[in-house]
Amino acid sequence: MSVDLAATLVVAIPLLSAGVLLLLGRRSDGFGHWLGVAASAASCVLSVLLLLSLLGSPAEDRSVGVHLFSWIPAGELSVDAGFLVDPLSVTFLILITFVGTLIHVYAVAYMEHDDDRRRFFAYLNLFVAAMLILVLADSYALLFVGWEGVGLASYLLIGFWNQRTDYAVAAKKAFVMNRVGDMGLLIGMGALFATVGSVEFDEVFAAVPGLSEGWLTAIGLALLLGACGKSAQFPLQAWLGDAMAGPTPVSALIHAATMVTAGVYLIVRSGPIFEAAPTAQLVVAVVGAVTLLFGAIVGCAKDDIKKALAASTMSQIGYMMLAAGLGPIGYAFAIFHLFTHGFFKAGMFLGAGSVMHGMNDEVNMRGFGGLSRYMRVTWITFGLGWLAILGIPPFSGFWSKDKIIEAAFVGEGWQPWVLGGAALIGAGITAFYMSRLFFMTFHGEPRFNDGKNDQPGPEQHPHESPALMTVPMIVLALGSAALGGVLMVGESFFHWLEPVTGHVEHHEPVVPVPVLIAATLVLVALGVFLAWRQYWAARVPVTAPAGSVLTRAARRDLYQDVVNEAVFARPGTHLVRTMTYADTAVVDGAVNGLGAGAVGWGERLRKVQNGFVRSYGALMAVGVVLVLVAVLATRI
Amino acid sequence: MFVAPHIEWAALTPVLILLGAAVIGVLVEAFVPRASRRLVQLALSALAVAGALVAVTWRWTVVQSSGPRELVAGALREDGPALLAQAVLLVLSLLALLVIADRSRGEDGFAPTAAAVPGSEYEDQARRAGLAQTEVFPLTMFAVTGMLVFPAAADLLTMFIALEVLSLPLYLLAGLARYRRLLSQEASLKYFLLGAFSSAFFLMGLALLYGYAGSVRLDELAVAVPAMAGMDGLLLAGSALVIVGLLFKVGAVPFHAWTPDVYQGAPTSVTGFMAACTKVAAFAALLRFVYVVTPGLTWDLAPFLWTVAILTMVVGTVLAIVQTDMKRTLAYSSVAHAGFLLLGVIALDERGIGGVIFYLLAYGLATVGSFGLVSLVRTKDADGNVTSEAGHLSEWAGLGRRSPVLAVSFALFLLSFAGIPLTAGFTGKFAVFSAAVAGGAWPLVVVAVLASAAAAFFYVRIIVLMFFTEPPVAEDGSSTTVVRTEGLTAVAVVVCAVGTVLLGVVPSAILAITAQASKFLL
Amino acid sequence: MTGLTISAGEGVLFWILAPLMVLGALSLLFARRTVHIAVSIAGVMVGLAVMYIANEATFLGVAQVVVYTGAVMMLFVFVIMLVGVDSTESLTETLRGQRWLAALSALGLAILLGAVVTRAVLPEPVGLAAANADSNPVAVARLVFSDFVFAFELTGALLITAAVGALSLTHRVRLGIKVDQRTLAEAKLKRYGAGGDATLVVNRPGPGVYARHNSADMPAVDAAGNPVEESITTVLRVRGQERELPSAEELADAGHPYGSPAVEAPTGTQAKEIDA
Amino acid sequence: MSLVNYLVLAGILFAIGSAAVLVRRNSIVAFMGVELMLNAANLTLVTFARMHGDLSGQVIAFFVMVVAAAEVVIGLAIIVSIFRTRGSASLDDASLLKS
Repeated sequence: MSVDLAATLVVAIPLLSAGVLLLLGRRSDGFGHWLGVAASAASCVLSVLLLLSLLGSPAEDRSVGVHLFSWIPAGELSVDAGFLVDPLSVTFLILITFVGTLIHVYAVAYMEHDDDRRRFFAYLNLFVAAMLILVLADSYALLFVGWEGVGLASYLLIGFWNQRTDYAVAAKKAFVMNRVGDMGLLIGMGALFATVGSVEFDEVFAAVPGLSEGWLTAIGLALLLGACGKSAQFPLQAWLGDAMAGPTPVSALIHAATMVTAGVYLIVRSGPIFEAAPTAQLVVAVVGAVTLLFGAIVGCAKDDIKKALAASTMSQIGYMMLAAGLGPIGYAFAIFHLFTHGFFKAGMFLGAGSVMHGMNDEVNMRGFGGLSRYMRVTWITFGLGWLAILGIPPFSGFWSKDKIIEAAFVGEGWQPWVLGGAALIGAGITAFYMSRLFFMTFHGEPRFNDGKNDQPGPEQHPHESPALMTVPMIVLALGSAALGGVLMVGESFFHWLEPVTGHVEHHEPVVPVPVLIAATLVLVALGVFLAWRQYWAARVPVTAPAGSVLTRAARRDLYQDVVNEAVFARPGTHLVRTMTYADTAVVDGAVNGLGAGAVGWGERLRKVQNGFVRSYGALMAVGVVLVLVAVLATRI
Repeated sequence: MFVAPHIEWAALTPVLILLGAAVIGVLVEAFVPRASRRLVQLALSALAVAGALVAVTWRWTVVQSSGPRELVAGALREDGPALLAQAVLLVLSLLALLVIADRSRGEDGFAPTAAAVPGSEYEDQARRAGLAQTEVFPLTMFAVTGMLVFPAAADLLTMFIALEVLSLPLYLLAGLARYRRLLSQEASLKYFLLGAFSSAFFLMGLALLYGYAGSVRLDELAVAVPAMAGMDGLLLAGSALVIVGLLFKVGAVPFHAWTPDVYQGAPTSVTGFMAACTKVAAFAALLRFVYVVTPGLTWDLAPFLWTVAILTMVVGTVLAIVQTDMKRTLAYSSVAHAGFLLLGVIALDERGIGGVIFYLLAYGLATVGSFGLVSLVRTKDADGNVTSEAGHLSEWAGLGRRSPVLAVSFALFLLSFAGIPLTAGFTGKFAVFSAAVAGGAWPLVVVAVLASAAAAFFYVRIIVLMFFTEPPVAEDGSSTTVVRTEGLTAVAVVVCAVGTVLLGVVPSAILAITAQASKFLL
Repeated sequence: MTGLTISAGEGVLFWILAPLMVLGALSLLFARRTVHIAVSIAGVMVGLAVMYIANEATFLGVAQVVVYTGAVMMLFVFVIMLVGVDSTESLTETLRGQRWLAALSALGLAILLGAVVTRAVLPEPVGLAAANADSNPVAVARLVFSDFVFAFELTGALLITAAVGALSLTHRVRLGIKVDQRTLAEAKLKRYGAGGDATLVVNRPGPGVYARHNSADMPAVDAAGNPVEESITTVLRVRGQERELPSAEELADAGHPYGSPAVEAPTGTQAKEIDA
Repeated sequence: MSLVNYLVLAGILFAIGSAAVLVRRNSIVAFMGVELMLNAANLTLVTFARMHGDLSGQVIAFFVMVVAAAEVVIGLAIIVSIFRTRGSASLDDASLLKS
């Protein structure tokens, strides 16, 4: 099968499937979900074929352009629709279709009791198709199509359970924030049009050397704004937490493994622009560093298991951004971390879904505890993901995150110390909050009414999920455990990406590598220890309604908590509070302010439209006089 | 001595067909029995518009081979932009005509007889007797005739008369809504008074230009523009006033104030017709005037046109955000779109012409389609009587679950308005904005991109409302319902939806045609 | 090219007409009664017609009188009659700032238009002597039917639209059977026969009949001394122009029995007996 | 005496007509203001026709009369139908449509 056909089909199949499911409507309720799975699986098979065909050709030929059709022929500024099949896009293809297919399978069981399961699969297929267009596009214009497509699909999926108003609000918030980012992308495209006269990757990159640094910086910052919106990076991060309102498979696929990484993809893909614009590149790295700390700190404060995971995603993407902002030396690491993260974070989200499945959709971790007894498979698979994200050797995360920390310490002046320091500290905090999450959920005493203890609330019967759900979790867990190590054999993954990211000489960090690894592991161990002391060894207080009576023992616990809080948590709490405040007051405030400003102006302008035709006439007449004055100003 | 003018009958066929249909339509009112009038009128009008479309296509091929020329002693021009605008106009008119003719639950959207005092016993009798104001059809045909002449008018007098020919029937049609008669009549009065006011300005501009050049023919004006020293005040004031008259028709700020009120009060099907088709005609005429007469005046007119374009985009968008009525929201959105379209006019770049016409087609399809759908969503009172349209946005809540097909197509049109890729709206914006960039108007493009990003907000709000919000529970037991149509509106909506998607995904064929048309005959 | 000499007579004519016309036009802004305005504007139209003729546009001058003064302004007056001939309009402004805006824009327009024409270096007037060689109407007709023939035909569409529009807004089709005098009479008798009131059979009273109240706006008085509202035409009632009947006590106190307003009027009428 | 005097007069009449639309509540009077504006434009046309020695200005003025006549018919019909509904021809009473 030719590359052209395969690349076309890989997008067309899920798209068609989505169309069929939406058009057939209720008639396809019986088989719709399996059609969705099959479409995704077919795409996956085709992606593997593409991968094999690229592997089979010499490294310098591993970039194939696929011309589809002439899309908008507008004179010199014409845009063609075409795909670019190269190692970078194929890497994404594999990630999207493979993880996507697993999540489809999982969703068959997860959404079983939903009347609209077919529609859910239609949207999932739509999302997969849009995401594939995004990564396969050979121009910013077509990328933008996919970009908007994933936005739309994500929006439909976040709001899928639209019976609840807050979910709909969350969906809208996500859309509006994404829209702000999209504006950046649009402006970047406009600037490219104005300067290069094209938005196709190869033409743009070929023209980069001829552009002034000012333009390139502007374009780079505009693209970064787009990336921030899509990837929930500071300062456009607020929507991701709210987006957890959607069904869990959605969170796993869109808000952990694929869509949110599109920003990283954009930055890496636009590498030539950023390399020629060091300022923009530095901003990317700083944004990444800020977000990784921000996300990690927020993660410490969340009791909602999915929101905690969302904060963690934000933080991990911060790592990728940081890497992407380091220039060629970081691109491959960014993509590597993106790839492994896609596996372990998706696995953990599925695990969270499994927990919710067994716990009547409870998401508050303070109502969990000791679940490892009830759901073995979930516990083990989640545990593997936990080890991976902590960066414990030899699990996947170790290989990818460690590389980023090392790369962050490369450079001169203040940069390596600040960026590297952020990455290092981030690793410690990550260990703390992920362990907190893990321990609160699976270890310690059950804090729900299991029929034996005296916890309030309805009786819960935690149970393991069906095989359709556990099998994808197991596969992803295997990936979490081994993928990083396998791909690191002979640094094969980096060589594979070399045609896109370029070959980079090894740079020595300002701190020796073994010291860095040791420091990282020590920080991680410290984080795990603190979490253990607080959330496993000690009893986790259930945030019960105010005025609940605490036992003596609990009071002692509380006392410990106070100490803990005074020593460790209080500064942290303040930081968290500040962050939360910044999040709600500043960012939300800015977004709302913009909206309110528009509304305020609208209200004022509206007074002109008072219903009196004479006022309209006056508006026109004054307008005419002003027009005449303006036109004749120079003549009279 | 008197020399009889040469009349190019062949080239006039589109106009003649429509004019003939309109006149025959008036005779039908007189001679055909009431029972079969509607059917005869509908068939006559639809055939006429379709026939005119065929004729325009034929003329297009002729012009392609033998080149553009002037008709009837220079009253009209037959050239690419004119024929293209006419073709777009006729396509949209045909679709709008289907919506106008449609009857849901046995009623069309018009008062049984306009002469009845609203709420009177006579009106009740007329309703029971099943009267229908079938004059709507010939009036529509007259309006389409005027619109057809407007883009081709080669002198300002023909333009002025065409303006009136298209406006007078619209003033009347705006007052014929079946429900909320009071609002409808008010819309009619406002539209008429402001329309007459603006045409007075247009006429004064015409007179000043005549004083400047001694002629009102656009080509002679264009020749005279650089020549006359000492009289450029007349030229500038005249051009500005003529442009103001045209800007009124397209609904540009500050000459837009009639738009929301008239769009809201007029029968919805007529709103769709005039929103889509008047814009095509007026923009085509504006393009001709600006591109033919004023290129030499760019420097003097630019501040005026730029300010108007920015105001139009910003005011349209901002006010659309605070609306609570569906038709008003769409009206302000149409104001904003007029602003975007002005970019293509200001661009003074050859691609601007094709871009604007493409945009008009994209916008028109979404407009006719969305107003067609608006006419189907009605209020139902506690007793189950279906009455007027559900105007308030809140009444649209939860429509996605009860009428998914309607809601999805409406969402599609909204996405096209918002300019989301793979819809016609995106391609149109792309074409117009890139022409504006090429014409050096990039600051305007920045404003336009910002405005369209903000505009997405209220389009999305409606989508959220339809799909993600529970339908409201009214205290008086009223609710929202979707009425069944005879099928004509459904046909129109489907065509609009398919067109919107096709123009977004594979626009190249149409873009190639619009690109060919980007040249005015001087 | 022959130049144009403008006669002194034309100057005198202009300076007499122009102030009058401006004055007439100003009635649009300041006169209270609609009819006065309409008549003033008709005067302005006539003034314009004279100016057209002075400007060598004989045909147009005549057409102006026929079309504007004869048709358009009469249509206006007709509609004014329809909606209330003596209704006056309060000139207090209710919209804040509207006057200022109006004054500003009107002054602006006048100044700008004036400046444009006075500052322009206009060409030497040519005059129409050559163009009007075969008389003005003939020359105009040639142009109308040659260069402007398309516009001419197009105005046909305009006139048809106007006719259709006016008809559909105002013409009512008769629904149901035609009611003539005979059917009315028969229906009345039928109701009477079915036990109705005798007053059903006779005609309703006309409006006030006597002395100073013998106008259409004063209701008739029934046998019990109460006003009969239906005796006044609907038009007056809709406009709220009917007059209130003074109460019986008031009239009696003033020595004004019903129907005889003045003391010196003949007495001993039926009304007095009723009073007694 | 110069032809410009006619033009200035036309400008003044035009401005007065426009002011009438803005200040008069009676729709009939406002409409008369519009008519006056059209007539002012006609006077301009006729004057320019004489200045240029070209009759087309007069012809245009003639067409404007025809257009104005048609417009008057439509306008007055609309005003009458509104009057029949509301019993008032005031423009300010017609202000239900607003935001």
